[in-house]
Amino acid sequence: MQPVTLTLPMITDMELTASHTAGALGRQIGMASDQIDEIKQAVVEACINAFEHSGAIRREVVVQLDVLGTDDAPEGMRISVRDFGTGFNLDRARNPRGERLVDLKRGHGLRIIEGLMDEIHIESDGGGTTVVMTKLR
Amino acid sequence: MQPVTLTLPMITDMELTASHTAGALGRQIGMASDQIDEIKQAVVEACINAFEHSGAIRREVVVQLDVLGTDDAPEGMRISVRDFGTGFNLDRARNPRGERLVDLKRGHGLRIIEGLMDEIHIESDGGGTTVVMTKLR
Amino acid sequence: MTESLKLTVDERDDGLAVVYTDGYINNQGGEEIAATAYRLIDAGHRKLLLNLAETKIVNSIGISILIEIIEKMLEIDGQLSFCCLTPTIAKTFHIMGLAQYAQIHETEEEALAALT
Amino acid sequence: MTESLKLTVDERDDGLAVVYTDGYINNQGGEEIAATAYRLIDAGHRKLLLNLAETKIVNSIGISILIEIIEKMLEIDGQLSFCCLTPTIAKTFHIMGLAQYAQIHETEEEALAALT
Ligand SMILES: Nc1ncnc2c1ncn2[C@@H]1O[C@H](COP(=O)(O)OP(=O)(O)O)[C@@H](O)[C@H]1O
Ligand SMILES: Nc1ncnc2c1ncn2[C@@H]1O[C@H](COP(=O)(O)OP(=O)(O)O)[C@@H](O)[C@H]1O
Repeated sequence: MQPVTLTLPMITDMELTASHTAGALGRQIGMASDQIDEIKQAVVEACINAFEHSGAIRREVVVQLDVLGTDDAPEGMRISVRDFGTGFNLDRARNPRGERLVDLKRGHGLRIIEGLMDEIHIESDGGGTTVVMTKLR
Repeated sequence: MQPVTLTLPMITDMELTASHTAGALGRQIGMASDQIDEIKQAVVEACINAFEHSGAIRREVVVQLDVLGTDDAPEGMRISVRDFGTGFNLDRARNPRGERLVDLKRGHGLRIIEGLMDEIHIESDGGGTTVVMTKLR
Repeated sequence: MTESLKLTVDERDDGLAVVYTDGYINNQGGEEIAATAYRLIDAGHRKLLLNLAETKIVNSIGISILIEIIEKMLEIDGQLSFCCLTPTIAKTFHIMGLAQYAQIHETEEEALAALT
Repeated sequence: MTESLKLTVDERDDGLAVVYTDGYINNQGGEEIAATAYRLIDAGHRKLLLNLAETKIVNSIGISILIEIIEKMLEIDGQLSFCCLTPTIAKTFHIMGLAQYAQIHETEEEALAALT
């Protein structure tokens, strides 16, 4: 299957467009519905991170969805979410947070993606950030 | 606002991705909810026409959504749905249908789009079909 | 999404049944409604009401399948009515010419009053 | 889509109220739930149950706002519980550390039994 590419403005609900698309693709390749829900949730988090944190002047993200394996034997899905922001320092972002309730309020997006997907890979520099997430069937 | 571009495979539910995206864009520019619903319905019809009738080997559509007017004073939305199929003869497609109930079963997509949108423009040749639909606020 | 259509059936007295749809009526959704309608017809129902309150979007392929149910109903001297359409779905039904062959009511009460 | 969140409130005896969510809990949805919770607290309720059965997706910003309700509840010696989460939302709550501060139950009965 050809890759699906979405160029989406950073506006309310656009993360759902990306998420729904991932869901439809997951159903198409016969993924289990819990797996599909996990992908949908991870895509939402990756998009809102870009919307919230990228600091991008170019207010859009490019989401690409690829089916891994062949059309006859799909093995999973890879999704990348790219923004054109200022990037960030991964090590700082991953610093352990405090354990008080008030500390729980932010710093979740990346951990949710890690927890729900099989693999996450991030590239970030002054030209922007790309989060690549993979889930196998 | 930059145009939104979706490159979508012709698979189940992908018309909803396009439709949801149009809905989110319509909300963003403050269109009335009935107008948004009409756009969403028209987009579904344009997509399934491409899925069903295009005869395309390249099984994808490119949907582009543009806000008309300026960001501060949006005037409406223009949506184009492009396929890479064999095209069709517009005059034949528009032939009046019979009035028996059994005749009502097909031949609705374009009329629904015409009925729900303010403007529809179709270009079709051997390289494919592009349906351009406009709705003003 | 397909996030499939959910159907709930309420079989009432006098051969009347109400079918509630929840979700997108596409090809597959239309087939599911048709299968349910034929099952109800086989069970002796002659008056069907489709309540579309929880359906926000349809497509013309799905609705074409509903036209087949109307045909079947005309054949057996039964009746299929619709209620609780969104304004856009109501417009779509009118554009498709459905309004000539099936009653479309705003509310369920209105539809039931007309059916019984 | 936002296709906004719908909330239904069921105020019961003993200072207990159940809030049913239907739809996406994003920023705005979280704010709406918080506003409803604070209104219920002002009305004297000290036990709140959030039933998320009809919520299929959330985002971490929306859920962060729910954490503020938990804080408020701890302050006033009240209790906020959750029930009927999809497996993915349950996982997300655990990843976010919510499970330490709020009870999460599979069914509404179970949650009510634990609250009363
Ligand atoms: N796309 C991005 N562009 C720039 N910075 C980002 C991006 N995604 C995450 N970050 C940085 O990493 C931090 C941690 O992100 P995350 O785990 O998602 O937590 P949060 O809940 O704060 O969004 C953010 O606070 C931000 O500084
Ligand atoms: N994207 C397309 N590519 C090729 N042919 C098309 C396309 N869209 C419409 N057509 C042709 O126009 C006819 C009328 O289309 P439409 O009004 O949508 O009715 P239908 O309900 O049959 O889809 C179709 O039967 C088909 O022959």
